[in-house]
Amino acid sequence: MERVMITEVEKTFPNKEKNQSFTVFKDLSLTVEPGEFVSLLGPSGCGKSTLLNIVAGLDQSTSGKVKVGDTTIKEPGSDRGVVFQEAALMPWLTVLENVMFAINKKMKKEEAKEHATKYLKLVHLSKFLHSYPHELSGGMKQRVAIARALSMDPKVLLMDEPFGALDEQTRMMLHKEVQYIWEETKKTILFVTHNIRESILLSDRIVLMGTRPGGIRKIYTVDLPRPRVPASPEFIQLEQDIMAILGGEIEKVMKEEMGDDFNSQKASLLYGTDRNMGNHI
Amino acid sequence: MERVMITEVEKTFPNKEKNQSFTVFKDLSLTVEPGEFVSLLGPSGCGKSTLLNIVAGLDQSTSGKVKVGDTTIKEPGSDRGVVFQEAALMPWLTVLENVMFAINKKMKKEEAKEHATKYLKLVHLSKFLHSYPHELSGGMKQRVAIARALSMDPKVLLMDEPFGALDEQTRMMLHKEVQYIWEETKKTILFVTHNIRESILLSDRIVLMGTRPGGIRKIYTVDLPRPRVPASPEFIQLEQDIMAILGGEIEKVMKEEMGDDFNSQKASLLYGTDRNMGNHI
Amino acid sequence: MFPSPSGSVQQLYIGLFETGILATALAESLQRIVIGFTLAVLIGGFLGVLLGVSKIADETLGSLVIALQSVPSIVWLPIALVVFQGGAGAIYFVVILGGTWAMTLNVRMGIKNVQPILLRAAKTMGYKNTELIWKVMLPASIPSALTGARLAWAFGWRALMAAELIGRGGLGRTLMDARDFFNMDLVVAIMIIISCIGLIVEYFLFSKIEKKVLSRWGLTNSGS
Amino acid sequence: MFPSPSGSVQQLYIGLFETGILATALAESLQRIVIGFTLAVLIGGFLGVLLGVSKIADETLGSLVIALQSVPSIVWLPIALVVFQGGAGAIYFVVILGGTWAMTLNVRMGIKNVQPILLRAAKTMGYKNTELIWKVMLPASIPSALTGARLAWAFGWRALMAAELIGRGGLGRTLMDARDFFNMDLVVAIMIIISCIGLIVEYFLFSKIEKKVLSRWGLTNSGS
Amino acid sequence: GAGEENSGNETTGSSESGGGEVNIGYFPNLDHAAGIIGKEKGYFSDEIDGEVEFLNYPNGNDFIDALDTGVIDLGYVGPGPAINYYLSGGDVVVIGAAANGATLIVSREDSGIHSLEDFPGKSFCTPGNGCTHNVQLEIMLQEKGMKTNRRNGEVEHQSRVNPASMVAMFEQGQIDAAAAPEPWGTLLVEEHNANVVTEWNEVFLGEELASVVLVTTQEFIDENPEQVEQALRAHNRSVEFAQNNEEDTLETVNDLIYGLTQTRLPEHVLEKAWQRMEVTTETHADALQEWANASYELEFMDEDPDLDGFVDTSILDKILEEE
Ligand SMILES: Nc1ncnc2c1ncn2[C@@H]1O[C@H](COP(=O)(O)OP(=O)(O)OP(=O)(O)O)[C@@H](O)[C@H]1O
Ligand SMILES: Nc1ncnc2c1ncn2[C@@H]1O[C@H](COP(=O)(O)OP(=O)(O)OP(=O)(O)O)[C@@H](O)[C@H]1O
Ligand SMILES: [Mg+2]
Ligand SMILES: [Mg+2]
Repeated sequence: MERVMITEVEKTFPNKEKNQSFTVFKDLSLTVEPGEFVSLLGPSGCGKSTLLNIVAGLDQSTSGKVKVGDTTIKEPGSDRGVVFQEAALMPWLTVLENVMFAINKKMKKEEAKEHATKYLKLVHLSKFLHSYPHELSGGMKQRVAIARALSMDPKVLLMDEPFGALDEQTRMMLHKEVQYIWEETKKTILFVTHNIRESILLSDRIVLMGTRPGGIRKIYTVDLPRPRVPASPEFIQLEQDIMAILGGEIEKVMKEEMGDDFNSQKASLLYGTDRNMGNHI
Repeated sequence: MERVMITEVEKTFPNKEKNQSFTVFKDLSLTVEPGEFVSLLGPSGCGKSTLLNIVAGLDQSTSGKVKVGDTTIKEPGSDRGVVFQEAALMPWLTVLENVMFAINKKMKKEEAKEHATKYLKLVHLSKFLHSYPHELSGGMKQRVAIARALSMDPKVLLMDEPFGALDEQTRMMLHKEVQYIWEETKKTILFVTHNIRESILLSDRIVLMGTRPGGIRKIYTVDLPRPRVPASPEFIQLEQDIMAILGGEIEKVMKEEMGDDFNSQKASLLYGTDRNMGNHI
Repeated sequence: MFPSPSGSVQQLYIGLFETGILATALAESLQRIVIGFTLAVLIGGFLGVLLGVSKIADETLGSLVIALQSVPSIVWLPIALVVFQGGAGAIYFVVILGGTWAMTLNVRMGIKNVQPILLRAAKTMGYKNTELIWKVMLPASIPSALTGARLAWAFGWRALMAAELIGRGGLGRTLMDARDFFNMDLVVAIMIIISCIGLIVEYFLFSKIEKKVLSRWGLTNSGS
Repeated sequence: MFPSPSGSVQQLYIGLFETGILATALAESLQRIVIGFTLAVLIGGFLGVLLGVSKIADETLGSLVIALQSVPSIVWLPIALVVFQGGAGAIYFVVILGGTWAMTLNVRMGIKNVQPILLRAAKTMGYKNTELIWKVMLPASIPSALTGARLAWAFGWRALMAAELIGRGGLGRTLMDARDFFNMDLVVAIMIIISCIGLIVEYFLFSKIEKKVLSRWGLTNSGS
Repeated sequence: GAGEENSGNETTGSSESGGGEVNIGYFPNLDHAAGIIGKEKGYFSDEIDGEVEFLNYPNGNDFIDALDTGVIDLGYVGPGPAINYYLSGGDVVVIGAAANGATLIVSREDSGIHSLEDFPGKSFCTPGNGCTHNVQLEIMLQEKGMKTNRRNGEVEHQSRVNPASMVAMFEQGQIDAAAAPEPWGTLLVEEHNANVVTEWNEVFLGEELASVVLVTTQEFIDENPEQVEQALRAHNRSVEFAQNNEEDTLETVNDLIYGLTQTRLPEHVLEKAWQRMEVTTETHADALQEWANASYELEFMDEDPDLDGFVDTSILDKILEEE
C-alpha cells in the first residue's frame, strides 16, 4: 500500500538534430491513493507510456517530481513492477527462466521455480515452460510478461496495455485474476488501456488524457459496485461520456492533420460519436 | 481480386534439442474468395499468425499447399501486403522513409513521397514524418505499419491484429477507412483479431480457430447488411454464439493447465459465458 | 637505450620538418593504408555478407577463412613477394590480409544478427536477394561493420608495418631502421604518428558515424 | 624452392614424430596461446564492458585503446622485453596485446547494442550496476563477444608468431628458422598445424557456442 | 639430437656472481661455427663454473634485445648490431672474435654485372640496412663514384632481404646483385649460377673485418670475471677445434641446422663457403673502427663514431699468452 504522487511533471524530448523539442505534457499532477486502481485512457501518442515510465523511474521527467510513499523517485526499483507495452523478455532465457529472473533476487532457486511455475500456470503457459521467447506467439509473450510482473508481488503495479494482444476469454480471466490479487494484497495499480469498458470494469478512477497539448483532460470516479455489470445503465452512461470526450480529442487531431483537406463530408463518414457506432468494439 | 486457397496445410515446429516436435495445426483447409473479407478468431497461440505467415510465404508449411490466384505460394511477394503483429519498422529509416521503403520499387521517388505522405496523414502522423521509430509510441508504430501496408496497394491484404494497440476512436476511423478501401479496390483480406465485434463488423466470414489440437473449429458467414449495427439482435446473437464456442476452447485449456488443481468453484469464478460477463469488453 | 619524451618530440620535429624522412615515409604509408583499408573493408564486407547469408559458403569458405586468419603477416610476406614479383602489390596484399578477417567476421555476425522480422517485412514488400542485402542486412549491421572497420584499420596498420620491411619505404621501414640503429626516440616518434592518425580517423570518421547510428537506432541508453 | 604438398606433409611427419621439433614447439606455443587467449578474452571483455557502459571511460581510456591498437607487435616486443626483463611474461604480454583490442571493441559494441527495453525491464526488477552487466548486458552481447573471441584467437596467434622470435622456442621460432633456411615445406607444415588448430577450436568451441546462441535467440533465418 | 636445447628454458636472465647460470646466445649459421662447436662438444659446460644455457637468435636485433635485458650474458653476434648498440650508449664489449671475412658480392647469372663498374642502373640487396655487408659494398661503390638510391644515387638498394629470400629474388630476376653473407653467397654461386663480383678477401676490409664477434656486457665482466675468462677458454678451444677439424665442424653445423629446420645445406656449398672465411680469435679493432667510419661516411650514422672501449681483448690476450 503506497501512495503515488505525481506533482507538476513535464516531459520534453529534446531534438538536437532538428533543433526543436517536443513537449509531451507539462504541469501534470495526479495522486493515486494507496490501494487504488487507476486507469489511464487517451489517444495514441498522448503520453500514457511516458507517464508510466516516469513513475517507474525509467525516464527522467524534465521537471516536477514523483513520490511513491515517502521517497522521491530517482531510479527504478523492484517495489514498482512494470508490464511494458512490448513483452520485453530476455531472448536467451526460457519462459520459466524469464519469470524466475524477476524473483531470483528475492528467494531461493527452488522456491523461485515453484513460484514462477504457479504464475505461468495462471496464464496457461505450463506447457511452454522451457520454450524460448521467439517460439511463442504474440499473446503468449505478453502473458509471460504479465506472469513475471505479478510474480514479483510489488507494492505498486504499473501496467501498460497488458491485455492488448489477448483473446477476450483469456482477458476476462485475467481481469478476474488481477482484481482478485488487487483486493487480496491491496496493491496500488496504474493501468494503461485503450479499452474504455476495461477501464470502467476495473478501476476506481479513470484518468482521461489528451494530446496537442498533452495532459489530463478529465478524471472520472467510478462509483459503481463491484463486480460491475457492463449492461447496467450507469455503466453505459459513463462509457458514453468518456467516449464523447475522447471523440472530441481525436476530432481535433484529425482537423489538424487534414488541414484544408478536412472535408466535412468525409469527416462525418469517418467519425461518429453516436452510441451505435461508438460501442461497436 | 485474387482467390486464396489453403489446402490441407500442416505446420509442425521441429525441436531438435528436446527431440519433440510441436504441431500447431494440420489438415487445415480454407478458401477465401476473391474480394472476400475473412477474419480469423481464436485463442492466443492457436496458430493465427502462423497461418497468415504461411499465406504470406514467410513460413513454409510442413505439408499441404497455398495458392493465391493460380500460383502456388513459395515465397513472399508484394502482391500480398502484410501488417505484422509487431510493427516491424526499419529502425534506421524515418517514418516517411519506412513507408516509402515499401513503394520505392513501384514508383518514382517524388511520387512515392507524395503517396506515403497521403497514407501517413490518414493515420494522423503527418507531424511525425521525420521521426525515427524509437521516438514513436506503440500505437504510432502500429499506425506506420498500417500506412505502409495500405500504401502498397496489394491484391491480398494480410493483417495480424492491426488495430490492437489503438485507441477506440482511431480504431473506428481505421475500420471505416479499411472498409472503404476494401470496397473501392475489392481486395481480398485476411484479418486476424481478438475482438469478436470487430470481426463481425468487418468481415464476410469469420473463421474460428481452436487449439490443442489446433485447427478450424467453425466458420460463420456474416449475413448482415452493411454498415452493420452492433446493437442489432442478429449481431448480438452471432456474438454470443462465437463467444460460447471460444469459451469452450479456453475452458479446455484451463482444465489441462490446472489439472488436479482445477477447482470447479474457482473455475466458475474465473470463467463465464453469460452475455453480461461475455460482452464486457 | 630508453626513449625520452623530449627526445621523441625532437625526433618527430626533425623527421617531419628538417630531414623530412618521417614526412616522406608518412606520405607513402598513408597512401598504402588508405587504399589497403578501403579494399579490406570492401572485400571483408563482401565476404562477410557471403558468409552471413549462405550456409554453404559459411561452411566451406568460412572454414578457409578461419584456417588462414591465424597465419601471421611475416609468413604471407614472402608468399606475396613471390606472387607479386616483389611489386607494390605485395604490400597491399599483406595489408588487406591483415584487415580483411576482422571486417569479414564482424559483418558476418552483423548479418546473422539482423532481426528476422525486418527481413520478413522487407520480403513481403518484394525485396529479394541483393536488394535485401543492400537495403536491410547492410544497414542493420552497420554497428557491427563499424567495429569491423575499426579493427581493419588497426590491424591494417600492424600488417603494413610488417609489410614495409620489404624495402619500399614507408613508416614501417623507418621504424625498423630506427630500431636497427637503436634510435628509440625515433621509434616512439613513429608510434606517436601512428597513434595520432588513429585518433584523427576515430574522431572524424568512426566516432561520428557511430554517434549518428546509435542515436538513430535509439541506442544511447548506455551512456553516462 | 616452391613448397610441395608432399614435401610439406613429409616435413610435418618428420617434425612431429622423428625429430620431434614440431611436437615440442607446438606444445610450447599451445600453452602460450591458450593462456594468452584466455587472458585476452578476460581483459578484453572487462575493457569492453567498461567502455560500453561508461561514457567517461570510453572517451578517455577508449581513445588510448584506439591510439595504441595500431602499434604492431614488433614494436611492442622490445618494450615488453624491457618491462618483463626478457622473461616469459614478455611473450604473454604481446599475445594479449594482439588479441585484446578485437575482444574489447566487439564487447563494447555488443554492450552498446543491447536493446534498451531489456535493460529497462531488468532495472524494474531491481537489477543494478554489476548485476545488470552480468545478467543482461553480457548475455545479450554474446554474439558480438563471440566474434571478438574468434578474432582474439586469430590475432593472438599472429602476435605469438612474432613474439616467439625472442628465442624461447615455439612454432613462431621454428617458422622463422625454417624461413631463414628456406625450408618452405616446413613453413607450410607449420601453417597446416596452425590452421588445423584453428579449425579444431572453431568446430569444438566457437561454432558450437554460436549455433546454440543463434538458435536460442531465434536468429537462424539467415541460413541456406 | 643436436640443438634440442636451443630453447624452451624458461629461466630468466641473470648476472649474479660466481657459479651462477650463464646464458649464451648464437646464430645457427656457418660463421658461428665456434659457438656451435663449443656448444655441441661441451667445451663451455666443461670450462664454465655453473650452469650453461644456449639460446639461438634469428637476427642481431633480437640478440641485442636479449643482451640488453639480461636474457643472455654473452654470445656470438655480427659486429654491426653490436657497434650500433654501443654507439647508442648500450653496454656491450667485444671480448674476442670468432670469424673474419665471409662477405661475398655476387650477381645474378644474366644481370650483366661482372664487376663493380657494372652497377649503375642495377639493383642489389643486403640483409639489413647499414649492416656489415651493406657498408662494405656501398663504400666500394662510393670509391667508384656511385651512390645508392638512398642518397639519390644511380644504384638501387633493397635491404632487409634475408639471405634465403635472396635466392628467391635471384631466381625470379627481381634483383641483380647481392652483398651476401656466407654460406649464402656461395650457395648462390654454386646452386644458382651467380657470378662472383668481388671475392671475400677483396671486399672492403675483406679478411680483417670480423663477421662474428664474441660480446658480453661490462656489467657481466665486472660481476663475473671468472666466468668470462672460463667462457673465453672454451671459445679458444672451439676455435682451435674448428680450425683443425673442417669436416667434423661442417657436419656439426649442418646437424644443428637440421635440428632446427629439418633441412641441410649442401655439403659442397659448406665446404666452399668455409674457404671464404677465417675462423680465428684474432680481433682487428682497427678494422671495426674503419668500418664504423665508412658507415658514418655513408650517412648511416649521424655522429662520428668513436669505438674507444668497445673492444677489450685483455682477458683473451692473457689466456693466449698462458698457452
Ligand atoms: N519458432 C517456433 N518454434 C516452436 N514453436 C513455435 C514457433 N513459432 C510459433 N510456435 C508455436 O506455434 C503456436 C502458434 O503461434 P502463433 O504465433 O501462430 O499464435 P497466434 O494464434 O498468432 O497467437 P496470438 O494470438 O497470441 O498471437 C504457438 O503455440 C507457438 O508456441
Ligand atoms: N525518444 C523519444 N524522442 C522523441 N519523442 C518521443 C520519444 N519517446 C516518445 N516520444 C513521443 O512522446 C509521445 C508520447 O509517447 P507515449 O509512448 O507515451 O504515448 P502513449 O500514450 O503510450 O501512446 P500509445 O497508446 O500509442 O502507446 C509520442 O508523441 C512520441 O512521439
Ligand atoms: Mg504507450
Ligand atoms: Mg499472433
